[in-house]
Amino acid sequence: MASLAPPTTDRPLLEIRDVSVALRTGNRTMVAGVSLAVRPREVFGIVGESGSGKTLLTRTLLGLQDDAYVAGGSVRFNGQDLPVNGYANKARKLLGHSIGFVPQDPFSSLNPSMRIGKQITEAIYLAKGWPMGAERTREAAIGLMAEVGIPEPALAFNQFPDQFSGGMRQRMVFAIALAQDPKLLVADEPTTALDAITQRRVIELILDRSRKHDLAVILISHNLELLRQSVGRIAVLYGGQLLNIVPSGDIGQSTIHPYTEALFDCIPTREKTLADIRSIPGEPVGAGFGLKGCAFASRCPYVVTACRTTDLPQNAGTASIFSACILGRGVH
Amino acid sequence: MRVLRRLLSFPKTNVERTAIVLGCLILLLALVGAFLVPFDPMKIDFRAKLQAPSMLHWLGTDGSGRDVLSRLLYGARLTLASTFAVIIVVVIIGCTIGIASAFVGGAVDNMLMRLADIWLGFPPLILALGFASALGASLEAAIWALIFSWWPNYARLSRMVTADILSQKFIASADALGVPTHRKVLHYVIPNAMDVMLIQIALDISAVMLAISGLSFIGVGAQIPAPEWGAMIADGRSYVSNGWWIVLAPGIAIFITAVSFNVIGDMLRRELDPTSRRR
Amino acid sequence: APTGTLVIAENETPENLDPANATNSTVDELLLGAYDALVQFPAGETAVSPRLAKSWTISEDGLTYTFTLRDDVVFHDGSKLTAADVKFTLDRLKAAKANVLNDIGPLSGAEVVDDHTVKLTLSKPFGPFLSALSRIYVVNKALVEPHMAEDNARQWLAVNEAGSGPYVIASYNPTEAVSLKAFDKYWGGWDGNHVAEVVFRYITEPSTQLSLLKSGEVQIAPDITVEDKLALMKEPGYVVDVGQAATPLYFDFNTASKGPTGNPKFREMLAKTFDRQLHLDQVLMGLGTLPDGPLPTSWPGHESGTELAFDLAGAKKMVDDNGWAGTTLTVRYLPAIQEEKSAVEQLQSNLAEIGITLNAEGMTWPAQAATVQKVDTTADINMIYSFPPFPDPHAILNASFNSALTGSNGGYNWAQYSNKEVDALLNEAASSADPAKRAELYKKAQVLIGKDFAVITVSYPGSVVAVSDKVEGYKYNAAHHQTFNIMDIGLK
Amino acid sequence: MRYVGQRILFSILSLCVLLFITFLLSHVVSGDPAIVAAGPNAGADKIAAVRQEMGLDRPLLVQFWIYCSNILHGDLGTSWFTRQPIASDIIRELPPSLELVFVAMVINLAVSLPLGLLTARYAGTTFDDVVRLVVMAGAGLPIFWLAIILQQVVAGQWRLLPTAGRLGFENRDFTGATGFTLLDSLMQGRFDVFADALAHLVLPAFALTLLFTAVGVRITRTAMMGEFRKDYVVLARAKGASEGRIMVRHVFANGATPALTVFGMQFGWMLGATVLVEEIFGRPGIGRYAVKAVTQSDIHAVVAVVFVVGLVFLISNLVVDIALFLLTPRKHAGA
Amino acid sequence: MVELKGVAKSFARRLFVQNRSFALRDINIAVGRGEVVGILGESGSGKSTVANIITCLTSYDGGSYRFKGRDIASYTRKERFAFKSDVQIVFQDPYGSLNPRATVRGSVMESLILHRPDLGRRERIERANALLEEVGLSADAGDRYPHEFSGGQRQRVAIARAIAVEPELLVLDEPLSSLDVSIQAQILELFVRMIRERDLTIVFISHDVNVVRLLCDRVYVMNQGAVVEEGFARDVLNHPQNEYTARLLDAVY
Ligand SMILES: Nc1ncnc2c1ncn2[C@@H]1O[C@H](COP(=O)(O)OP(=O)(O)OP(=O)(O)O)[C@@H](O)[C@H]1O
Ligand SMILES: Nc1ncnc2c1ncn2[C@@H]1O[C@H](COP(=O)(O)OP(=O)(O)OP(=O)(O)O)[C@@H](O)[C@H]1O
Ligand SMILES: [Mg+2]
Ligand SMILES: [Mg+2]
Ligand code: NI
Repeated sequence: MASLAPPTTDRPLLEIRDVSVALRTGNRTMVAGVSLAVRPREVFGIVGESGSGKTLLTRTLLGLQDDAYVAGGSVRFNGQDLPVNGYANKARKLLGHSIGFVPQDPFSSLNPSMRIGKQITEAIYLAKGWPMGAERTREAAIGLMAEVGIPEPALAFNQFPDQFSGGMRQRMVFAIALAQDPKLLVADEPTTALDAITQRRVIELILDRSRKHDLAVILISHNLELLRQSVGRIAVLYGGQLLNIVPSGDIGQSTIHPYTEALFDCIPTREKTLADIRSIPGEPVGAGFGLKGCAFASRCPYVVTACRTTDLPQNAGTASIFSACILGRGVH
Repeated sequence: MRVLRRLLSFPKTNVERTAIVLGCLILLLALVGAFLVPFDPMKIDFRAKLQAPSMLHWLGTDGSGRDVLSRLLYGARLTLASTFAVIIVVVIIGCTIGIASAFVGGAVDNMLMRLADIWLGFPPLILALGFASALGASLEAAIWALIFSWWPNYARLSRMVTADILSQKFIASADALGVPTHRKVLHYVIPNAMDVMLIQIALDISAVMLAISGLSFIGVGAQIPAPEWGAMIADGRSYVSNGWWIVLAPGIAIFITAVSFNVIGDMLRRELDPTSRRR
Repeated sequence: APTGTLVIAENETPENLDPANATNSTVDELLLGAYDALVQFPAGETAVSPRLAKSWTISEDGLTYTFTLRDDVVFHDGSKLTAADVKFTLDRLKAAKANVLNDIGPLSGAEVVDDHTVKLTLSKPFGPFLSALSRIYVVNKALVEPHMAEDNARQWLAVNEAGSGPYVIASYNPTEAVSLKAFDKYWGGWDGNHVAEVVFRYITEPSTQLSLLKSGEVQIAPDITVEDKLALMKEPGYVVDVGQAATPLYFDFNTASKGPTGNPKFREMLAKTFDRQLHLDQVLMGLGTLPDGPLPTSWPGHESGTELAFDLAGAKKMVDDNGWAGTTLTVRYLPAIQEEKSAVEQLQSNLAEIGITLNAEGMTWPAQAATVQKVDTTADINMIYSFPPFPDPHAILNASFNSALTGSNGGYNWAQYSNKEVDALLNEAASSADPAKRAELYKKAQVLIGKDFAVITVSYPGSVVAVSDKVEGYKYNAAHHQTFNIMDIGLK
Repeated sequence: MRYVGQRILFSILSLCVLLFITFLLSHVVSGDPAIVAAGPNAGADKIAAVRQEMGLDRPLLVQFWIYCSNILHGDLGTSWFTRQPIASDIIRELPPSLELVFVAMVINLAVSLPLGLLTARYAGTTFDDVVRLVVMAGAGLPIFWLAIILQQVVAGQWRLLPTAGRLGFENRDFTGATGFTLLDSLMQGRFDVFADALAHLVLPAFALTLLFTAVGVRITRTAMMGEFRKDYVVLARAKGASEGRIMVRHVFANGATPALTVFGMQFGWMLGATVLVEEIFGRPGIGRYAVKAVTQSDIHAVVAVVFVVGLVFLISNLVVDIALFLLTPRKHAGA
Repeated sequence: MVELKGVAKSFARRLFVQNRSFALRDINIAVGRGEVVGILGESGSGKSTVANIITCLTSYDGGSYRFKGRDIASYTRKERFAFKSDVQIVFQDPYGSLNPRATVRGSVMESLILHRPDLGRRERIERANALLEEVGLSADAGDRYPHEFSGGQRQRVAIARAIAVEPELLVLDEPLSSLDVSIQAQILELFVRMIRERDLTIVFISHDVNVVRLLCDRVYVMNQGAVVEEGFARDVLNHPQNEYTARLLDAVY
């Protein structure tokens, strides 16, 4: 059980207000003014092209990135302020109990020289100490492994990571992230390195777990179609800016932020024909681009001068639906 | 011009800037130092022996009355020239073997690299010692001895770099076009391997220099009256109690040179090494 | 009874303990304590006196020497030393072609007369025969004979000792230290002040030797630099002993060479290029005597004025007249010996001034010795110290200039010098017993050698040894140069 | 287990190459060993006899065969100067050197590993910069020069440590079963001797190791930096593991593996570098023996030293590799 | 135009290990002139190996490969060289597929230097500029080095380089998969235009079912080194016969 205060159903589980992230070397602001709220049990997506700052934002928020820091804004988890900055051990301990994290690359996210079982029991021990004794911890770990779908978990317990395929390893990482029985799971592109069939299985595993254990999930991906079919709401990051928060059902249906719309038009799906594919001209802007105004302005078909001069609107009230377009929703 | 501008953009810290200035200064002294010497570095004058540093002899005189500063300056050329002689020959031999090995591949490659591995294993100083004993004691023998024990470094490195380059897709693209081997070597492999080689060379300058002076110190390298720095230390070691400057000066000269080239090598590594660069 | 420990620093490590190698001083200094010879040169004396042999008689024709041995001598294993041991010793050295026999002349055999009488015979009369016997150390036949095999016990004797001397070699670590302990049944007895243990520590660095001497870890340091010795002279607590050594240092020109040094005129030029006075004053710091020809000036038979004086201008003129400028020569020397190195540097510097390049090759003794075994591998110039095993002109002149003992014949004549007249003079002198006649012959020989410009006599350095003032009884022994009279030394 | 087999096979292969190189050294490149071996005063007949005795008149391949079989029987030839079997000379000289290298290695590891780990963790900070500078300076100091200076200053001027030798005067008679003074003194419970031996080892070991330690820190740092970039560090942080725990339990084990391979090689290189310090500090040992053998053209002894040092190198690498393999079994199978 | 019959390929694992791993077994693939043929399969299924065999970058162990009706094995050295101007390939990784030490124009001109020795320097430069423009890069981009370009731009250069020799067959080995989503669409549009404007036969390799569906006439599905299903794209992708194909299609978002 989490060590923080008991959840109140309608209060957001994670609430980020006006957070900006800067690099320690050079003090460059990479991600600016992000505000959003994730409710308990919600499956929440973050989409963005490569370099848009997804990893940087989430890792820094969780205190896992040592070369970046939260330059402004506040983070509340379960109603309490999180001491996010630095990798102060205290803050990390607090986080470790309630938030699970799955890194991007399953091939390097397990310690290659430590047995799988040891890595999972370490997580249990770090969350709970040894109140249950070595034997019980071992059983708990094997239980977890079974739960994430590892065949013959007792055998795998004593093996090393490189004896397993990418999909299996990603499951082990899940077992570790879930070992602490978190309220929130942050998964950073957990399936990008996996092939299609395995990818689907892993995503389904996450959704299943979320349903059964009241787990809130932040699922990060650059695959908009995947998120559209899997999550409830999607936050769209571009050039280090939060441009849009949108219910997945709206994508392709009602009017949304021009970037989200353009992004959706780029990707081939089952239903689309060649005529439906429209590329976005120009090159994507990376995080920390350092210009004023909207990051998408240079490629946006609806752009007006004000886009380049006005500061982006903020999602000040952490509303559940949000568009940072100064022209407002429904421009066309 | 472009290359120079690029080079000048490398140094990031004062340490690096100092190292570059010192490195250039040392190279310059090696080139022209012999003309600047205030005294004849070889002229014996026992009446003036073991004089402490003074206005006349800035670094004092040695046990045979020769001006230490003059010998140091004169020795810079000798020391650096032997170092570069070793490095140039070793680079040529090593890279030829390494690149050929990577291109040929298969069993030959395997065997050559095993040989290099094993060869590398032998402590270079001992191997050089064995070699020098076979050739007789002289600076040339020491140079050959070091070449003999040093080539596998470059064979292995160039083989690794070449193999790495050959495994990249732009080589497959070249293959798809039917680019002939010699063109591949000249236009694809060598330009791309240059950076890594340069880094290694910069770092090896100090290592080779230390090895040469070590051999001279033992007595199988430079012979009297040659003012090779290691030999100067060997020469002065019996006077440490009443002529400390004789040992101190060449030691510091080696130290400064070695450190300068080490720093430069490290800087080059940071700036040029593809593996340490972000895409 | 002997007490205390004497520690002596030594810069060169010994090859082995074999008495066959007693020509080498690093070996000799150990054997001197562990073995006895028939006769001896005590430190400070220039005449032989009895040791194992109580007395001896020499036949009229000078071909037979009969020795009467002491009857109270025991080897370190307790067994008695007899005439059979003496015969065995000589037979073994002959079989092993030992270096020590080079100086002993035409020895043809030994014969046991009775337990305490031994007869040695020569094929030709040999004046300094008795003197030469002082380096023949008598080994214990019973111990050595089982190890003779095909190598004449060389391997066994290299690390084992079979002597009867005052000290027993207690431990032998030739790269670290060798320790000798007093032998309580020594026939000479232990009256007076003697040390119970002598340790030779092998310390290559002169500066380290100095440190150890100053910290009291060693009591005798022979190899520190001249400058340090001069400084110690003024310091309380140390005695710097300057022994009247008779060890000439030569530049040997390769007289048999097909190169420039084969030309006597060229050698004449070279002979003018070394400033001995400067060397004595500035390198030896005055601790030595100025050479005047290849023989020590005080020895009988010395002839003065046989070598040319330093005259660089004259040499320069000869170079110019003959177009020798640009010639390149090689000199081989022992860099471990400071004065050799300085002399080479001085010669290099002088020759450079008159347009001749002199390359130097530093070597160790055995390696350098190996190069002179053929004329064509002999360098143009070799530096060599002549360590006469006994104070007789023969020991220097014959060894250095007799054509039978050229380097290529296995001797110390590294000039590869061959002059029939000189050979005849030397041989005649060797087989004569009349001192006056011998002196005359040696003088003639020196004149001839001087005219051939075979060598430059560089110096007669004194034997300068720094000793702690706790040591008493140290005395330089001219017959055993670079060794220590450990049996006479005591600690205060 | 196949890995171990391969590793041993490779070592045997290396041994053959080693034998071949040393053989070439002794017989082809060198001059006539018989002349040297025959000694200074030998005549032509003696040289011929020595040549026959040494087998130098036989065809080269036969000589190589004789050479190999001799070595495999532990016969490294006879030194023509000490007149002793070289094998026994080396057995006597090896322990002091190994002892020196061992202490140097301990210093090396004790400095390199923690410093490498910490500078990798705090890369880019002032601490890192300072350590890097110091390390860079260390890598530029000639070993022999450092040895002289240390001896003069620390032992000579300050009298903090002994100047030279292996043991103090009062312990000169100490002997032991193994030849390793440190080990023997402990076995005999002679702690005073142990302390004495250690005091004599400090300066030479420090002089010997500084350059290698500098390299060691750099290599460890690079290896550790690579590990810190990997995602398992992020995962461990997400578990709530403390920075210390991450360094010690996770990063260290992974980063030390490649670094240790280098340290295995350094052991052999250091043994070679003893030629630069042993003589200065008047210690017995293989390095001093080698220098002496070289200057005396005792070709067989030189070759034997090259062989033995090469052998020690092979063995130390083999041991390190197999130990690493046994400690981290899966890593090699996967690679 | 391309006819692979029963082609097999295996890789030896390591020096001491004898057993070989099969990358391909009994592959039959035929590509007609002017067709756009897709090869679909998961990672490690052998797609790239097929591409390399078609472009003669690797050898094969069994079966036969006929190009324009003639067996490749019977080619002389000269013909083999000429073949290289008929078949070109674009790789997945835009970062590794250009020589970092050559200017972008240099890379494009390399093919002209080798295969069109009749052209002068001037003409080559002009042609290279024209090609760069055709793939959507400005002419002055030619003087720059690959590291100054983004992934999408590099992929354009790679395409320009491949079509410079005017090949008849172009093999595209996952040309989109390492690009940003918005750039993927740009490159896809470039392909569509090329197919329309040039007389090209294309083998398009991808693991993205949706892209193959859009672009290809016919499709081969590969799994573990074997072709498990083939046919017209709309048939196979709408009504898969093979169980594996069905599973793969199900998993796609
Ligand atoms: N430690 C760092 N130092 C410098 N720049 C960094 C650092 N970490 C990230 N960046 C930069 O920040 C930007 C955002 O990177 P981030 O990894 O968050 O992107 P992402 O959205 O996760 O992309 P991807 O889909 O490739 O994972 C990139 O341009 C990256 O180069
Ligand atoms: N050079 C090689 N040496 C050994 N095995 C290889 C080599 N190249 C490919 N393989 C093996 O052959 C099989 C097929 O590889 P291939 O690259 O053709 O697959 P792919 O379908 O292109 O996969 P991807 O989608 O990852 O590019 C794989 O199992 C791979 O491990
Ligand atoms: Mg990311
Ligand atoms: Mg592929
Ligand atoms: Ni031999």
